[in-house]
Amino acid sequence: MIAIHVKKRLGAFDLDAGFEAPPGVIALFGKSGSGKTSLINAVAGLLRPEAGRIEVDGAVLFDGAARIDIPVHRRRVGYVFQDARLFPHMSVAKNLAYGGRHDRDRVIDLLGLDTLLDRRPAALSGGERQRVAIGRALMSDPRLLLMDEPLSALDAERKAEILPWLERLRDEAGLPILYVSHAASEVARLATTVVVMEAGGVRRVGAVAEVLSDPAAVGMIGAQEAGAVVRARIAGLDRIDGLTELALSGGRIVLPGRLGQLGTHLRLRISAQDVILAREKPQGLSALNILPAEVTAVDEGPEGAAVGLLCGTDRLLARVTRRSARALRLEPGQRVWAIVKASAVAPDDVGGAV
Amino acid sequence: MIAIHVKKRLGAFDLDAGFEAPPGVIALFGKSGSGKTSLINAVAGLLRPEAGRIEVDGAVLFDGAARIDIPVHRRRVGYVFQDARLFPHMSVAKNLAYGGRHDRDRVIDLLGLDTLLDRRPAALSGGERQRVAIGRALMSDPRLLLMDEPLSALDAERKAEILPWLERLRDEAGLPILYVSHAASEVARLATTVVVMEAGGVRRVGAVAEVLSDPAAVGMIGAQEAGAVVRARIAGLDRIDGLTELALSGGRIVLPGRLGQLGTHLRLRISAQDVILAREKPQGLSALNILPAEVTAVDEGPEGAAVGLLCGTDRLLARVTRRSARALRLEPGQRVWAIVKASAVAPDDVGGAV
Amino acid sequence: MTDWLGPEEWQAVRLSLKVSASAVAASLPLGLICALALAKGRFPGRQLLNGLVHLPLILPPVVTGYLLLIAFSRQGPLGSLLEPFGISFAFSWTGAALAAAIMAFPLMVRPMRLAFEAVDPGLEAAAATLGASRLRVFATVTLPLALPGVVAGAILAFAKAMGEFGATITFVSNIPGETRTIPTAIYAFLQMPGGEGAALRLVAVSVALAMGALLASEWLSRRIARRVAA
Amino acid sequence: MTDWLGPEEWQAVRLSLKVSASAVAASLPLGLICALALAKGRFPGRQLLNGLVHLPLILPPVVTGYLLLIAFSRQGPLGSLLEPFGISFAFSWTGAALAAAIMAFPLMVRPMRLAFEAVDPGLEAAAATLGASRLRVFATVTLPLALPGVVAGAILAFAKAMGEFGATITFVSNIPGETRTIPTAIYAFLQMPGGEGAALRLVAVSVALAMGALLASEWLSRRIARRVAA
Amino acid sequence: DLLVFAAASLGGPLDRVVAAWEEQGGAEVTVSYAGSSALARQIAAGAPADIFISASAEWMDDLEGAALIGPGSRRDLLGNDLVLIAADPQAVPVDIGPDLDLVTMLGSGRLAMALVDAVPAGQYGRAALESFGLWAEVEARVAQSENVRAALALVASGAAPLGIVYGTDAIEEPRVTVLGRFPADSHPPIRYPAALVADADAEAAAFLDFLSGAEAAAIFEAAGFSVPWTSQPDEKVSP
Ligand SMILES: Nc1ncnc2c1ncn2[C@@H]1O[C@H](COP(=O)(O)OP(=O)(O)OP(=O)(O)O)[C@@H](O)[C@H]1O
Ligand SMILES: Nc1ncnc2c1ncn2[C@@H]1O[C@H](COP(=O)(O)OP(=O)(O)OP(=O)(O)O)[C@@H](O)[C@H]1O
Ligand code: MOO
Ligand SMILES: [Mg+2]
Ligand SMILES: [Mg+2]
Repeated sequence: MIAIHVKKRLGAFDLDAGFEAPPGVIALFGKSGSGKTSLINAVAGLLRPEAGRIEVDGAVLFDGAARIDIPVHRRRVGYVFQDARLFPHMSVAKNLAYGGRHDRDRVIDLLGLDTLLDRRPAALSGGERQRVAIGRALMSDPRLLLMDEPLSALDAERKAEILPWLERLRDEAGLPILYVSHAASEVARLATTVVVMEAGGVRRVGAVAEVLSDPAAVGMIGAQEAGAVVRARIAGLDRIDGLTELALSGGRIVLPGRLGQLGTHLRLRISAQDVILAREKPQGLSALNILPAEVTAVDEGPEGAAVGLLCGTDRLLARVTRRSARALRLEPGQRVWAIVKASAVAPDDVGGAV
Repeated sequence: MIAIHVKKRLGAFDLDAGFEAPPGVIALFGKSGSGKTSLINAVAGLLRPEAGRIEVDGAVLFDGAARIDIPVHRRRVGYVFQDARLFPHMSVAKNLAYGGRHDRDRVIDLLGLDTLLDRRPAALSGGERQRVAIGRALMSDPRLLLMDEPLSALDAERKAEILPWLERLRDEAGLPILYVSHAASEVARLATTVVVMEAGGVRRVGAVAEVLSDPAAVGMIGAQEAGAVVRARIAGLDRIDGLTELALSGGRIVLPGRLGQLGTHLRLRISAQDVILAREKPQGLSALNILPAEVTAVDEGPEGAAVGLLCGTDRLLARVTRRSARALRLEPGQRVWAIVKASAVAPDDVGGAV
Repeated sequence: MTDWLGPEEWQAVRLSLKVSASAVAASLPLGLICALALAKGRFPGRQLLNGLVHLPLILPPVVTGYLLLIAFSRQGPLGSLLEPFGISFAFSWTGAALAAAIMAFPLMVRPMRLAFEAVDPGLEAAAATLGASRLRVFATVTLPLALPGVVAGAILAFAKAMGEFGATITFVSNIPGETRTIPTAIYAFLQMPGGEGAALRLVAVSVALAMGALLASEWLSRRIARRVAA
Repeated sequence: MTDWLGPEEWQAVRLSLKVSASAVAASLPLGLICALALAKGRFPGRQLLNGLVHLPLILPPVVTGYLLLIAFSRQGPLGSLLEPFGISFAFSWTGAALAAAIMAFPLMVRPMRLAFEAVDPGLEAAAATLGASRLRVFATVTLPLALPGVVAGAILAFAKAMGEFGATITFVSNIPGETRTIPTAIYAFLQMPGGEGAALRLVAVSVALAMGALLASEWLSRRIARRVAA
Repeated sequence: DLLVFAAASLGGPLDRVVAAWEEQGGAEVTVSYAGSSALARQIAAGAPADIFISASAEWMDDLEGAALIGPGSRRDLLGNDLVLIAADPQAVPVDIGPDLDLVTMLGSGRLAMALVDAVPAGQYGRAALESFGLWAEVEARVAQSENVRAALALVASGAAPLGIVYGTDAIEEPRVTVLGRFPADSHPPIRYPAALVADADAEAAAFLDFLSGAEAAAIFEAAGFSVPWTSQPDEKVSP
């Protein structure tokens, strides 16, 4: 359990944010300047709140009323800063080992750091620097990981390599992560809980599946980024075509790639733009994934309609034009076919809460 | 015309890159550490090549053989650095005006800087800093803009506001831009030319439409990011539903939002994952955009097949599973229906080369 | 206060302030140039310049004074050079300022140099891409960011100039109203039987003045630092 | 070289090196503490400490020597405190080192302080989040990053110690082999008509030694700076 | 206006003589006090001094050799004597002669003197000790100061138990006890020669004469100086 409540005035900016969340990855989502960095600075102990309480897994890091304020170096938070903050006078190897050598070889391997070990930070590219910073935080064996837009300087391929590892950290090591990101796809893959911030306050808190599949939240998250997250079981593997068949509560879909062991569970992000709706079951499509669903809500915005769907017990989200919404007579209770081109898919373990 | 050829040894890293490109936005694409920053540093004059030649619109900025090396401050390059590099001792207003006051009010308005003008950089958030850095470079009225991952620290909404402005700069002001990005969607929207870098060298150069719609380039660009770029004319506006009807060379499609004036031309990125293929024309779909096309190439990879399509005179790209490819008997010459859920769409002017 | 310091002592106090302030003001441009050259320059003879700048620190002050005396006497190499222009440092307060400036020079240059070295070259590069010439980069980025160090150097030099004695008395003697600064006056008192009381009074004044300067510099640097970093 | 310097002069050279090196080595820990306290500390009396550290720079050296003499004489406040422990600085090379250390102290502290102030607090914060205690942050981040300034301060202090004269001779007098450093020897030669030649030979030795130290410090700082920044 | 370069140890009484001169309507006199060596070098470098009063004959000889002083204007203005002083107020006076057991008296302490090679007071003291054959045994025990006032301070502060200084120095320092006076013949006569600087004018000559006059003599004697010329008035020379 993570419970954070902080009050702090910064110039004209008022940080007054509070939320509670189960362990896992807590995604901090919000516009530039909404107070995300300030909030995790308070958790790290780098910003002293005027009042409030910060508790992580039973350990009280700060309590204004009880005058508890654990010093930074005893908080055991691994912090990946928005600017990498590598020690310029140490080699990459020394930087990595500064906070400890926890899981060293795996971290180096995962982040592709082996050829960089002897270099100084000044001789690294922007992305290389950020990878070293991530490795350094991981190797310090923290009880809480704070990540401030850690992947934005990385290329897609490297991102795709690192995300599963973060997922494993969350699930296997049970490491809680406070994660700032502007990319909903990252959030959807990683987050257990989503915290939406605005102007220093918390505007919305909830489980990732709930927040991301809520048509009313599309405005907050951004139309391009909206999309539901569902849980699926691996029901079949097609070795010849390299496909994985997944069982959702409302039907089966097939995705490219071998996504895991038969019988294990996955988390699946289905972007709202990747869902096409039909009144009649379509035939002969390249998309093999056609699920029956019921419309639960239609939220019309200036650029289209966000449609909430119930598919079995899973909530999905679709974005359609207003013309389509009318043509298909979309309204709550209406039964439709959802055609899915699933894009970002993250293997997730059985234990992982969705 | 921009012609860049540089050779420079940096420790164990060998930069030896060259390309020529028409004016417009040249996107530098490549993995972390491939030499993108080093290359634009050479263009800015911050890194002196051992040999080579750099020419921008007829002005020779560097010529190793002719011993020409224009000093940085006379090159008139606006550089948005990967780290913002704001002057810490100046207010935001002073930072902005440092290089000039070109188009000041519009820049401030566009970037949402008006409330920040009196602040010091230390009191800015990461995204705010980057916005100020962009504004500062724009206001110096450069003849060439260098942007090193300028938008990665920004939230989706702000990105969506800034991209059209950069497009306008490119088109109205004819300002050439060298743009480093990891996001293919940004590249697709902005770029005229795509330069793919790898290990210090240029692996591929070409017009954006050509590189992005080439099935063989999917591996270089990343499966998630691949997608074609086409040119379209606004053929109809639906004020009631907020839709725009676009005429492509191969048919008409409808997109949400009012995208411009009737008769003007747009650039349209159609992500490979947003294209669904069918043998028969589907009926009753929420996706209203169904185009006839001919398969030109099928490039099978481990996780699926990249399918090149010719739709009218436009090249499209689709990603399908290998099973679908077989089920639909996709092979060059085969006629199919392409169902399009266009996502990132950028208004583009008639004059803009695609 | 006027009671316990005689008119001659007040004269020494005023003169010391004038000499020290002039010494710092006059040597500041050269100090900045030297500090900048040492911090950023890559030229042959850099080490020599560095050594030269530090020489007054290493030499016993009396030796420096002696060398100045030889160099600036009417027949001396510099004295004869300057004489046609009517410039003479000999036995005047300007000479005292020259001696103080030279003695304080290394103390002025070191902190400035360190401050210049600490300025992020990335910011200077950014300024250059915005069209700023070298001079403008220096005036608007390098210098302001190094200002705490520059102020520190100037005040340190002022404090040293206020206390300089050996070189001054050797070069321009101890002439009341002209070259008799506080330290030379203290020296004269200490040489006189029973002069300790007067000497201690002047020490107190000297300490008060220099502490005032230091406090002012602290306050200034902190203001500047806040402007620069916060 | 042995021809043109007599055995007594060689003795002075060796002694000067010993005194200056000891002065710097012994005052280094206190210098670091003071610099750190002035750079990062926020405590009452900070300004007072700052003033105290600078005092030797402001006072004419002879006055500092007098004050040391009074403080460390057997009846003096510090002398009587130390006497039971058998510690005495009077007329010994340790006294010369004490005088040199005090005179050089402000020069040691200033550059160190500036260097500590220039260390990015963001890096220190990063070290703390990695579990480093204050002490470890200092030893592994702050100090290494400030090392060019620390070395600069130490070498500057060494150079000053090599040239210190007024306070030393006043405090511990001039005893050949014990407290007769190079500057005292130079002073003695300059007091005698015709002694200039011998004085200048010693000046040359003194300059050579201190320049050597400066060059070494430059080389060292550049090595360190390369380690730190490149 | 007159500029006088005078040895620093003349400070107090010379100021009083100047005051007396100005009271009588003499031209304004400015005195620059410093070490004799520094002053002599400055005069050699062309300092605008009118009169030089040195604490040692050597430096005056030097200037005279270089023809930098007014011919015939040199005179021995003042004399002084050497005393042995002690820090201990209870110390009993001793006989100063070859039997003086300085080593025993010093115990583990040092004998404070001015620089024995360079500063006049130290040179005189060393000559005196040599004349008694004492120098060899005390040489290693001598703490040499930059100037004689610093040697006095060493004794006054208790840092050194004994010291050799001028009689004029001992007079005004209550913390030291005079143990005895060195016989005048144990060292070269202690003289403060004065002279006009080469191109000084008549006004300077007048002041030099005033310095050598009875009124000045009274002031100097009150400060403990001897006035050697009072016994040889005809050696006075006017330019
Ligand atoms: N001074 C240097 N010495 C040695 N190697 C260097 C130096 N500067 C850069 N490099 C190396 O050159 C390569 C290219 O660096 P560059 O910063 O140009 O990459 P990049 O393409 O901008 O990467 P990123 O997307 O991560 O910012 C990197 O591998 C980097 O480690
Ligand atoms: N010291 C300060 N003084 C005044 N305002 C401050 C200070 N520090 C931060 N702010 C303001 O507080 C707000 C929140 O900043 P914060 O860095 O927490 O934002 P953020 O959500 O991390 O934004 P980004 O996504 O751009 O990094 C910003 O508007 C910023 O300008
Ligand atoms: O050390 Mo000095 O002797 O006069 O300044
Ligand atoms: Mg932030
Ligand atoms: Mg880069």
